[in-house]
Amino acid sequence: MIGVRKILIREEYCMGCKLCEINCVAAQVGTENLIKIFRYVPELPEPKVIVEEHDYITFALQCRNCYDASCLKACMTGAMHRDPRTGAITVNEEKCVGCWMCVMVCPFGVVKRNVKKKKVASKCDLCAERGSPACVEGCPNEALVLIEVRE
Amino acid sequence: MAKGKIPPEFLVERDDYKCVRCLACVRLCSYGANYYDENAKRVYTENRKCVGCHFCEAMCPTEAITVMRNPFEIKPLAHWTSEHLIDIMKQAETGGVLLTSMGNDRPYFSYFDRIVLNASQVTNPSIDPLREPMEVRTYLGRKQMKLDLEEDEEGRVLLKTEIAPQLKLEVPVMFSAMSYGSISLNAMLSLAEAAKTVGTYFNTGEGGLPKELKRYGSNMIVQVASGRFGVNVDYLNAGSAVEIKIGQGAKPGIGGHLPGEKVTEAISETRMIPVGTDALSPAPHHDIYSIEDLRQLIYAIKEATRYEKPVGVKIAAVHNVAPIAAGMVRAGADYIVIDGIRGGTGAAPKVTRDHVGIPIEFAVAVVDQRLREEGIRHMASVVVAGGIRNSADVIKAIALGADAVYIGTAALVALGCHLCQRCYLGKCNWGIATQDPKLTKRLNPEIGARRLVNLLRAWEHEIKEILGGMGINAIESLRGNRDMLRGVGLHEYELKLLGIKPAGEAW
Amino acid sequence: MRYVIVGSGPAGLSAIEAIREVDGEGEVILITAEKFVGYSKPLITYLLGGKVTKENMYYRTEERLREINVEVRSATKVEKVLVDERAVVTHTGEKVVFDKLLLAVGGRPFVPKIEGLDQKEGIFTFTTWEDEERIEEYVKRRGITKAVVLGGGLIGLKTAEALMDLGVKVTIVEVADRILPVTFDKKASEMIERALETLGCEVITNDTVVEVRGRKAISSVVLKSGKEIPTGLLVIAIGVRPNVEFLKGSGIEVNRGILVNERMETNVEGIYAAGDCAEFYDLVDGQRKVIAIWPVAVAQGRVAGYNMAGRNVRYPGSIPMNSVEIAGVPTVSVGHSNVEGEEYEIFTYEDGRTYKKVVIKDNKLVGAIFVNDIDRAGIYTGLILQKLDASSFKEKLLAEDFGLVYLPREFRKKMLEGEMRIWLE
Amino acid sequence: MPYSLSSLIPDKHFRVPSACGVSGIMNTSGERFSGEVVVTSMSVMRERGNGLGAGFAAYGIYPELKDYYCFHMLYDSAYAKKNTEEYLANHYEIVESEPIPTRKNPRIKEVHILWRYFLKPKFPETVTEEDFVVSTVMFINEKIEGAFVMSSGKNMGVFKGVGFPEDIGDFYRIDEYKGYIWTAHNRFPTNTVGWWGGAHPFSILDWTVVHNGEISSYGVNKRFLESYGYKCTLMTDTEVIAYLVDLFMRRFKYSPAITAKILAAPFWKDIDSMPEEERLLYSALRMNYGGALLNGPFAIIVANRNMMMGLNDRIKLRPLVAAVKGDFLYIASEEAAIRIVCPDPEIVWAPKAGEPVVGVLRSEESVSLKV
Amino acid sequence: MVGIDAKGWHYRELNETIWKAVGEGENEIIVENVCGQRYIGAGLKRKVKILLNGVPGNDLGAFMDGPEIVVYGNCQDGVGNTMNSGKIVIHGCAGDILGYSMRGGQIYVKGHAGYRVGIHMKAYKERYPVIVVGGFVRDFLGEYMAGGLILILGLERDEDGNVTGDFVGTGMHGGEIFVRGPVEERKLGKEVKIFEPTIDDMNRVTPYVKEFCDLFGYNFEEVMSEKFVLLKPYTHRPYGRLYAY
Repeated sequence: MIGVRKILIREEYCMGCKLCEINCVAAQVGTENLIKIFRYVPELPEPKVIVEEHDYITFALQCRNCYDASCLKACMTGAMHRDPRTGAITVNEEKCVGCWMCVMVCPFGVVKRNVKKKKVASKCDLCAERGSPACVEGCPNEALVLIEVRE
Repeated sequence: MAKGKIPPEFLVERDDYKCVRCLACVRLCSYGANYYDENAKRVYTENRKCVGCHFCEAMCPTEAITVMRNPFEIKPLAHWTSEHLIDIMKQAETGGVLLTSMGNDRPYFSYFDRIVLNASQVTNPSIDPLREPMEVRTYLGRKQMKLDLEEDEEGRVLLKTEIAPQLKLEVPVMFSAMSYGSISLNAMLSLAEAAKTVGTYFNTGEGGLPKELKRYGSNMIVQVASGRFGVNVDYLNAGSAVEIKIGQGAKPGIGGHLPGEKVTEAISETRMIPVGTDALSPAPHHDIYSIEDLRQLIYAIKEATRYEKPVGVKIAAVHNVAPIAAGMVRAGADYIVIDGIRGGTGAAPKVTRDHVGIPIEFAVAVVDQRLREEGIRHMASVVVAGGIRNSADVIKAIALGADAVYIGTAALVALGCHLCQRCYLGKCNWGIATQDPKLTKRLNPEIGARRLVNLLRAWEHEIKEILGGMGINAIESLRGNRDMLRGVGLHEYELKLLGIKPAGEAW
Repeated sequence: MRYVIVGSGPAGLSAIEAIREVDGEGEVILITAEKFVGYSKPLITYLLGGKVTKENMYYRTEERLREINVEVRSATKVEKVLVDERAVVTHTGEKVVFDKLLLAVGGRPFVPKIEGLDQKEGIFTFTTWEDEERIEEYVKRRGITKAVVLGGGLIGLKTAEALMDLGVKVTIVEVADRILPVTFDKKASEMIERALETLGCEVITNDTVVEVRGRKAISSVVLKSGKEIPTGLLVIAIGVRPNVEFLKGSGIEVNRGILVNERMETNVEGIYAAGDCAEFYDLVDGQRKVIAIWPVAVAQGRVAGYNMAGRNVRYPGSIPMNSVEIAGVPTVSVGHSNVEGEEYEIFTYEDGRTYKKVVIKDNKLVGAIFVNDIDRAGIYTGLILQKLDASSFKEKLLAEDFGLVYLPREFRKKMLEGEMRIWLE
Repeated sequence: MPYSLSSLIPDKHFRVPSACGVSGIMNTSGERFSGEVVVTSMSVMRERGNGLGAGFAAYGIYPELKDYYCFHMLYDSAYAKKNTEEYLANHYEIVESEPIPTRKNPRIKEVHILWRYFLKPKFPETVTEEDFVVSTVMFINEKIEGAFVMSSGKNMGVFKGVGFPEDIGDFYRIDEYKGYIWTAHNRFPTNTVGWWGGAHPFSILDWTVVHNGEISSYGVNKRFLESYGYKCTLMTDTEVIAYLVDLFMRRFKYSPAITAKILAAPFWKDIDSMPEEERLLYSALRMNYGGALLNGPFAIIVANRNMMMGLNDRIKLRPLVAAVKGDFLYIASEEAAIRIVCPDPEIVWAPKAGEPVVGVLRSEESVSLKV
Repeated sequence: MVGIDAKGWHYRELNETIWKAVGEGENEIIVENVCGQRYIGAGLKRKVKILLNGVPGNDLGAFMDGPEIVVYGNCQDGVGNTMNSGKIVIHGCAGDILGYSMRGGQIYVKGHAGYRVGIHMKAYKERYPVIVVGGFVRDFLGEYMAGGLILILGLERDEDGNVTGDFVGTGMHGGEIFVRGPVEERKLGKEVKIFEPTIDDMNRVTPYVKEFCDLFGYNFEEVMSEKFVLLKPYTHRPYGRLYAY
């Protein structure tokens, strides 16, 4: 039984501003200063959070870090693993060979292909480096909330 | 004659260097004022569409946006201000009554701002409110001139008099009536949850009771207005008190009108009217044309609620407020609400909002005095509403004679409202005065409740600080204690009406 | 309690991890015929192509197994299961007694009868690391420049790609009318074929190798069509069969694979099977099948492991699926996508670069194919596995912004708030 | 009121906060003793006053005339005296009329005509006798310029003025009176010249109050009392205590204990944790009589012919000590004030905040519910 | 040694006499018939012993810096007000605000004490104020306390059987209060919590208990046999969220 940190998605409060996406990008670049990022980083990474939108329903979606995670089962290289520290499922880019099995099985469709450098699977790791997820921190309406779940 | 365009009221300035093209402002403006030009790869604003709600400014992650008043002035005339000219132009164009929202914004003299408070020095100690007990609990409802006691065989003293039902307020501040329809369910949920957390009350307003609020009954006052929307016996019994609304400060003497297009499925359910029909609140209750009719309604409600709930009556502060208030008390009101000229609203004709009624400071002073003179002050609590902005206003209102205050606008501001005064459009970007599901979800009631609780707790602390400074540790020692007030720069007749001395005069 | 796990593939290893989640005490013995333990078989083509280092071949290490107190016996082949004695017999004749046994022995490459196949160098099957070592050594030693891959399935394609990475000119020979005939439809196969061709690979369909020529080593192959293709290397990759011959007469029921129930238990109590050697139901059509893919092996292994250790867990069934990227063209096929018939409602989208297809039966999504745009393919996999009624959103399935937002609110809520347990019940 | 720096206005015209010393001595069996005792008691608390006011209340001093209301009067002028006497004569039978005996004291500047009357009401039909007397007092104090009623009870009287207690005691010849309850006060008013009427005790009927501290809730208490027909004309916070006590103990017949729980109400948190019936009672008292809550620092001694009660505020901002020896109950601001007249009491204690100390006359029926 | 009879004396007279005696090098001064005289020992800086018979007035030992005062009788309010060092021993009870703002020295009270005992007491550098009360105390014990040690032994309980009153340690932000006997959680100010004293904690207390027992003739073992609780502030910022930016 482990305490797993999770991002709770509350579509009833998501206003679709997509600030989570730009905060995610900023977190990946590694600075909080959006203006600098926008001005000086030549090729911005893709956000690891997806805002889905249809009519008034909007919500931001990122890896759910499932307990019984499909991507963990599908990964044949061991690149996809659970970070024992954060409980987040994380990709070891060294090991990933880009077979896209994880992409194929994630029922949330939140594992993406990153083909900018080496082809690797790319997914939210709850901002393991940063400490707390940038999308959650930046959400103006607490439509994303970090919670700890006891499994 | 040629039509002239009315200049935009606001200018939305965008620092293009800071703009990161996240397009949050474009996505979020319900008035469609902001747009993105693909070719220029830049974000622009159609200033004419901006209402000055500052939502985009608040959401912009890089502070690239500044919403400012258009400094443009048709001509710097003291009497014929731009506002007047623009109003005339609008009316010349449309032939309509000018509609507006929120409270009076004419620069009437604020008496609250001309009253100062007392503090202890030497002759008695001030009290530290953080360390020593400091009580602000307030009970609203009918009190007794004399309590009868009896002694049982063991010699214990028991209460013989039956106590009338009371509302227990842990902080003498309640949330004003704001109906479902005029504000969103999330706004109401914020108020309800905050009221519950702090131990005070919110008011359903005249729009009936959404089922989501039923569980807040012990912190809820249900309102009965002329339209009687959603009123049945379950409704009357759903809250802790029933409030009959005769009038409100923003629009004394006139009724309300929720247009049919705003009567959605959910609103229809709570108002108990078919979807799409206009919801009309007549100016008067058509069963109340005189004071004895009010008595009849009060007692009808008391009967229906088995005398278990206080029944209040709310009126707008008008010239004759003191005798009217006395009449209401004699008619059986357990508490009365006086809503001053600065009271807010979801929609009102501008001419009414800005010109009808009297300031609440006078109203509370004369009502309290009149009730005391008639020896009936104990029979009803007095709740004061209309433009209460901070804890100092609360303290001054209570010292002038109120038992508690209602806040509406202040609560909405805590929820995000920037007083753009466009509630009547139903497109509130802050998710407060709207029923559009795209917009209402912007108000997360958890955040809303938290902010309201913060506000009330902050005010509570401040009230306690002031009480402590005055050397008293219970709010009842402030209530009607006009000795604690002094007027600054007020005329003698004003001081007399307020029942206070000028600053500089000792006890 | 003594658990014996035979086979160190994904089924065997995930079973061990599941057992250890429940039972930290019991004795766990892993017996595997392989020399290397804990490596990932699908990576052998990547290893051959030089896309992965030897260190990265392991997705679990022996060290890790020792840490969780597993006794590993590698290069040990189990030759018999003695059901009555509750023991397995290894190739050395040793008997290993068990309380609970898992057969996760995987599959064996299928080699058809071809004239001249025997006793020639340069002919390989390709399913283990040892195969990879042999092929790599052979290619390098002999300086092979041309190769024939027999079989246009997934392994065949990945082998061909790896050989091309080594600079070998490859010809793929597929007996069917197109490559990847099982899981992909014609359109998708065509697109992948075109991608292969851009890499310089020759693809021959509707044909097969009937003769291997050469003296000591292979020098050419002769196709059924009569065409002769000179080659220094033949890799036979036409498929894998469950490795079940050794169970003959053991009393364990075997069809194509070892028959298991939803707890992954065979007809013999306490003996379980999982992975490529096990036969269970297809979640979509309800037929018994061996679905030899990695995620199924892991899931089945886990289910077996939990049940062996006493936690009652059921496996809902599998669907076929495959993901393959050839020449930078990623493709995904899930479920029953290559089907025809009136009972199927099929939507497709094509724009030259991208191809998408969804197959609906009885208002439920049963299959999907994606070529090039595969980014949210997993949502479709999930929908197939969940058997969700798609009537409210089937028209939107191929919309560019299709996502959870179109799913019924309650279902989405459950997904977002709780989690999807689609591999275990 | 205009404020002139050149001549200080007597505090008659202002509500003057003051800090003080109090002392009360009662013989519960009704045995009378000389006022000298209480003067001595006060003498050790000289530091608590500033010579701007002192006074004594004495019970049992007029046994021969105990059936008549005794009015102790202060007059500014013969004219005021004449007006008052005319008014009294209309409503009362004047049994005795005489100057209050005084003794020359160098430190007392006599500014008033001091007079006492023993009166019998010409009984009006509409109100009780006591209410009638109260209205007389209210009338004189409010309406007759230059006249002030110091006390108006039976078999009791208030003697007060501007000076230190020893001097005022000497001036009024306190040592020559004998009473069974004596309360006394030493005043420290601020900012103004004390005036005689502003000294304590305050009295209505036979209620007297001496008070140390300041009633910060005065504005509320005053308006509360007004709704019960009391006119607070004396501009002093102590006045409201006297009237509150009169209201609750005489008119409502509440016991001293209950009255104490109104004037120094328990905290809500304590009320909330009381058993049901008690909680109902105390909530009701607080809800209904919130305007009677005395807020701010205070220690008071209230007396009437049957009892003496000491009480201090809810968080004990002013001191109060009590002691018992035999039939004697002592209450004072300082223990020394008791020890000086009773060196070896049986018990000495400091009453808890808001907890009354009550002595009841044993020989007579008490006026209210028991403690 | 010098003896003074204070009967009928004003405090100025008495204190002048004491100052004079101290100035003349007297080491022990005995005053008889003390009754209400204020400020005895106030501001005295020399190590001198003053024995008082009777009830001294308010502010006994205020600002005192060194002397030892022993009172045979009760004391009124304000004993040891802002005292710097020295020792006050009361063979009786004490009134309110005992040891107000005391910065050093020791006060021992045999009986009970009133409201706001040890209010604003603070330790400073080598100064370490200590108050030991043998009986109970009233409300607001240790209010605003910032340092030092208060020890309430509860050898005598109040009318309801309590050792302390309400609002214990409200505003307390330093120092320690030890109470022998139970303290109800609901009576604590929001800044303090109840802790179980460790052996080290108890070691700090024992010398003062011992001294108390020696002074007033109690059995040390008996006093120590009952459980003590330790009250300490648990946060230095109980009002962290009180102020808006």
